[in-house]
Amino acid sequence: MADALGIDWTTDWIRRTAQVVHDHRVELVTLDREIGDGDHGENLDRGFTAVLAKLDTLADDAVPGDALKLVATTLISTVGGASGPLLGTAYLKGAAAVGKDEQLDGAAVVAFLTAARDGVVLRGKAEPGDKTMIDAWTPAVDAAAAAEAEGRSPAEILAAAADAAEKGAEATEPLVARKGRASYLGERAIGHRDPGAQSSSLILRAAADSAAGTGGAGTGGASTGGAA
Amino acid sequence: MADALGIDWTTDWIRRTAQVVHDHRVELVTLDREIGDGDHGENLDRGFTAVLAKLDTLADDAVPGDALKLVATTLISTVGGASGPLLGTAYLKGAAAVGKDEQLDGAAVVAFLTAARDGVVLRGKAEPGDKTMIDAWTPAVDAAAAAEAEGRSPAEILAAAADAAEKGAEATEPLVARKGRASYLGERAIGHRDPGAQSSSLILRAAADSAAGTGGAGTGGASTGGAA
Amino acid sequence: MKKLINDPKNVVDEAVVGFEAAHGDLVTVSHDPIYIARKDAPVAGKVGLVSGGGSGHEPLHGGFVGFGMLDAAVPGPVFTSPTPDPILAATKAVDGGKGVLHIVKNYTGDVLNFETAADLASAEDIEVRTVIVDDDVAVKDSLYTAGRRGVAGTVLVEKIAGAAAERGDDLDAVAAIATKVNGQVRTMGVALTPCVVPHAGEPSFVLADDEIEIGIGIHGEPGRERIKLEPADAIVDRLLGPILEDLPFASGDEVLLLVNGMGGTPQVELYIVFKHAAEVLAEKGITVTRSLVGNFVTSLEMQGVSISVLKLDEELTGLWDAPVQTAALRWGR
Amino acid sequence: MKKLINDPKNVVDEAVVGFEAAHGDLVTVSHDPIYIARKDAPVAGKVGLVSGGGSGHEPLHGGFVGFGMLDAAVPGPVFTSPTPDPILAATKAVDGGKGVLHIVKNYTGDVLNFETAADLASAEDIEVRTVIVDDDVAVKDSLYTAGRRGVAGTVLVEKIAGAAAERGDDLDAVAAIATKVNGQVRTMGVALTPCVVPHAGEPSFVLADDEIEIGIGIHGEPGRERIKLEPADAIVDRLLGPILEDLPFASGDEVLLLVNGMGGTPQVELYIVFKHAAEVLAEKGITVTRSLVGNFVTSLEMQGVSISVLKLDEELTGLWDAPVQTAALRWGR
Ligand SMILES: Nc1ncnc2c1ncn2[C@@H]1O[C@H](COP(=O)(O)OP(=O)(O)O)[C@@H](O)[C@H]1O
Ligand SMILES: Nc1ncnc2c1ncn2[C@@H]1O[C@H](COP(=O)(O)OP(=O)(O)O)[C@@H](O)[C@H]1O
Ligand SMILES: [Mg+2]
Ligand SMILES: [Mg+2]
Ligand SMILES: [Mg+2]
Ligand SMILES: [Mg+2]
Repeated sequence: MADALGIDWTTDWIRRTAQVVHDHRVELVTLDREIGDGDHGENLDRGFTAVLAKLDTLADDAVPGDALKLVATTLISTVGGASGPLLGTAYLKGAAAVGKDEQLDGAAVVAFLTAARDGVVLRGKAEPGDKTMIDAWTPAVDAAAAAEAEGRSPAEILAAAADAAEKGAEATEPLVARKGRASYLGERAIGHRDPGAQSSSLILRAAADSAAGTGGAGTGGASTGGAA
Repeated sequence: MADALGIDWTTDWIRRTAQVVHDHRVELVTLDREIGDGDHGENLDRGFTAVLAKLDTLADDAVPGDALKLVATTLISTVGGASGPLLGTAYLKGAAAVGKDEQLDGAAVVAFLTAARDGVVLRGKAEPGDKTMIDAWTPAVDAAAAAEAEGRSPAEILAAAADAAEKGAEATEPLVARKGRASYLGERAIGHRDPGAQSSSLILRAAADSAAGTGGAGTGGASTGGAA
Repeated sequence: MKKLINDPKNVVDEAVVGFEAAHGDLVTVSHDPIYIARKDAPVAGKVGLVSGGGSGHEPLHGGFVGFGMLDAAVPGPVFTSPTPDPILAATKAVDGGKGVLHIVKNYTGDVLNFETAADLASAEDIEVRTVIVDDDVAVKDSLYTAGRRGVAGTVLVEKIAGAAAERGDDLDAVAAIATKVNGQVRTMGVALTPCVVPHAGEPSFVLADDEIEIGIGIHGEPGRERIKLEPADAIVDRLLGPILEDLPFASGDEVLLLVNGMGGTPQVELYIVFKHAAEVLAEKGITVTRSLVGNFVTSLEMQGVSISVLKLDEELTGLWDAPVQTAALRWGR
Repeated sequence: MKKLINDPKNVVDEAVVGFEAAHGDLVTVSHDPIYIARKDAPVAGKVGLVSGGGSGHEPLHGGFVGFGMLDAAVPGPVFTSPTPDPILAATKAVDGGKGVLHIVKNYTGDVLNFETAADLASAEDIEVRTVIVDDDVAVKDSLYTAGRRGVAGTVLVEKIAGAAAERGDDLDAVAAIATKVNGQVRTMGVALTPCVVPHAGEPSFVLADDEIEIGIGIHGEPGRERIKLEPADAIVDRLLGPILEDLPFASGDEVLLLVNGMGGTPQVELYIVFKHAAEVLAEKGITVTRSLVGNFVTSLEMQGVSISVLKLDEELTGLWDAPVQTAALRWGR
């Protein structure tokens, strides 16, 4: 399975995410100031900076699930706020879904995204349309599943997910929030994009970009094995 | 002594002062905000409003000294701040200087002004040039004494005092303050007029205006007697 | 942004060092992870009380650590919930063998992080109960919101539950008292000016020169309505109305009245508010038997106030009066 | 101007009614003339302590009335000294036959009005001593100024002299203790933002967005210099330098460190200031053995802080630790 995603993709995704979150720190803070408490960019920047610092603690034979679990525990222990446990749980459940696989094929990518989304729902109990990060994750999962059903590559699946997440984040703008701090705003949340949906869409775009760059022909030292 | 000033002049002066202080409340507050604590207009307005309210407690046979003493005790008990005890003492000592005189001639007016000024110095220990109300009172006393020496009428003496007080207040602008709150400003007080000097000049102008209106030909029921 | 800080990133770390230097007689401070514990923690045989949440609400919670109140406080970054790690560490540090009560303000972040910490503590065989404080009547408690927020009533929950723990109540009993206080206290606040989160550097929200926000949350979240500035008495009426209707409070009730400054409000204003609130309660036949006025649950430099009314009974009054010795609340010792 | 008030003219009257409603267990309030007296005043056989001054500095002075501290506080209009009448009335109300100490901050208005009241009290055969507090090192104490101002050190004078009176010291001894405290405490403050006097309706002074005023007085009077905003540690250095030089404090000294908020300063910032101040003192071999952090002598909603250092000895430390029971300072009972 030449186009499966291995540990290189995972670590590249993590590094890319850290960079993207850092670059969009002010944007996310601004979005959160509009309908929340103005710390979302700061929270994620702190979290992914911590993840980066721990990346070299990964064993040489680490698989994607190991790296994703590292992200999970690090986010949980450094981000705080609502997004820390929620995103942390997403990575935790996602990591569990891909288990010890060394290479993630399309089905594994969809399983990862689905488990991640379900983790957020489990902890946060938000439904689609509540104006939360779920509104990025759910369309992403759906689009990924559709792409996988069409036999697309993992990189294409992630690109489809990222496209859908972006639209989903955008689509939070006209909504009234029913979870998180923005729910206190009532009608006044209308016209503002949910910061968590926006950051999730950035994270998924980073995943797709990393796949486009590092996925494909089994590049990188770690992508040697690979089941299914 | 046809042009001496009686109780009518005194009560008119008091009423006029209350009006003038009220009209200049904001101006005095502003001056005090620039180099003090922004309450001088408020303080004097409160004080003279209280004096007005007590004016009818004056006995029918009250003499100028009685009315001036009423101003003194009322200012002391209602103004607070620095200006309350200082101006209160001015009226108190001034009232003592004119004693039970029913009509104040030129010499009595000068005695009043001198005692008033001395009262302020006694309490506040300021010297001319310290950028305080003394800088209005001292030139006023000097000008009054000079006018009296030239044989001017009480109304003319007060007009001379008011003119000098106005100039004195204006002349506080380039000074560094050495007493009161403005002394904390050092060089930064330069360019601002002292609020207490300004209010004293307004009070003395009111005295002159009242004398011009009510002094002269022994008008008014109370101006019947009159020594010297 | 004008603040007496060195670096926005170090605000909490440095403040905690200062707190330790100032109150070393009352507390011990752990710096990594950050929590503030009662000097004599763990107190053997006593239920431990842990609270926490984002910083910027001082004296909440660190100022309430000590005899008769909290055993530990876990300050997160400004306006951001702490993560599970320090909550777990604090929970372990104050467990005296009788279990630990988590007192958590109802914000998604706080609830989720304390939840994770409680799971981890349970895994280490520490019994944990959690009481969620949600006293803010400004927010409708419906399926369509994250539920009512925990605001100034928290200090009353912490004081009274702390007294119950101090007298020897077991974990269930302390949790029951905390739940009871939360059930009997109602709060609503108003903001006159916004606050500035250090790392954001700009006001959390914008109010025109003549606007105020009725029903503000303690992070500057908006509430019921934005209106033109009114006289203090009218504002008090707007805050007390929903409070009194909600429980509902009734003639004959004895209450504790808390007038809480948001951080930047001059104290004279708090007493002007207290005056009218007490008058309104008196008119309704409600007697203020205990009162508290000051900055207890703040929002940085925000100007504004919240009013809390707690329905008292003999037990709650006795627990309120019990000795307390913390940096911000102290009597009886 | 955004304030929780009804009418600028009634600010003090209404606040005092609220204060009475909130603290009726500790104080009795006279409304005409206005003063706040200890509930059990006059305490027979005890020297009475009276302080006062313009309002807007709360909790000073009303918040310090009670057991072990002041017998009465006389609040004037905002930032304006009270007149002699209420000072005289308060003095008479708390005279327990052992005379009364007037504690007066060194402002011309306060000094003159207390002076007149003391004269009138003497005329009524009450023995009065006056101690002028002038702890502010920002102002040069020379013939060319009204002298140093009385600022946050006042709360230390009131607490320690109050304890001396409570233990039974006579008038001369209480006055001597108060004078000693004033002689051993030095203070300097900084303002980040101005305050707005209610009846003025506009800021007392103007600071640019990046400017601070070093050496500010408690009515917003300017101090030594206006500079660009600096990190907290640098500001603390600027405040502590003149304080430590002035007494001078020396290695081996034991001190009380007071970090006082000006009214609108978030508490985290006060602790950041405390941290560095304590560090600087430690470097110089000066040991902080007692500390106080919070809003004690404020300037309405001004953001800023003052640092006070009081040189302690065994007697002062003991008097500081003695029980006190007031609205704003309480321990030991
Ligand atoms: N119950 C929930 N379920 C899913 N997402 C949520 C929930 N509550 C909040 N969020 C997400 O968290 C984001 C806010 O995260 P962040 O600002 O980091 O935390 P906090 O609100 O504690 O400050 C929101 O924009 C929203 O997307
Ligand atoms: N020692 C003094 N001697 C004479 N006048 C003084 C003295 N101190 C202050 N003043 C006058 O008092 C004025 C301020 O009065 P006011 O604002 O009412 O009192 P406060 O300064 O207490 O607020 C000053 O402008 C000055 O003219
Ligand atoms: Mg947020
Ligand atoms: Mg003034
Ligand atoms: Mg947050
Ligand atoms: Mg004044």
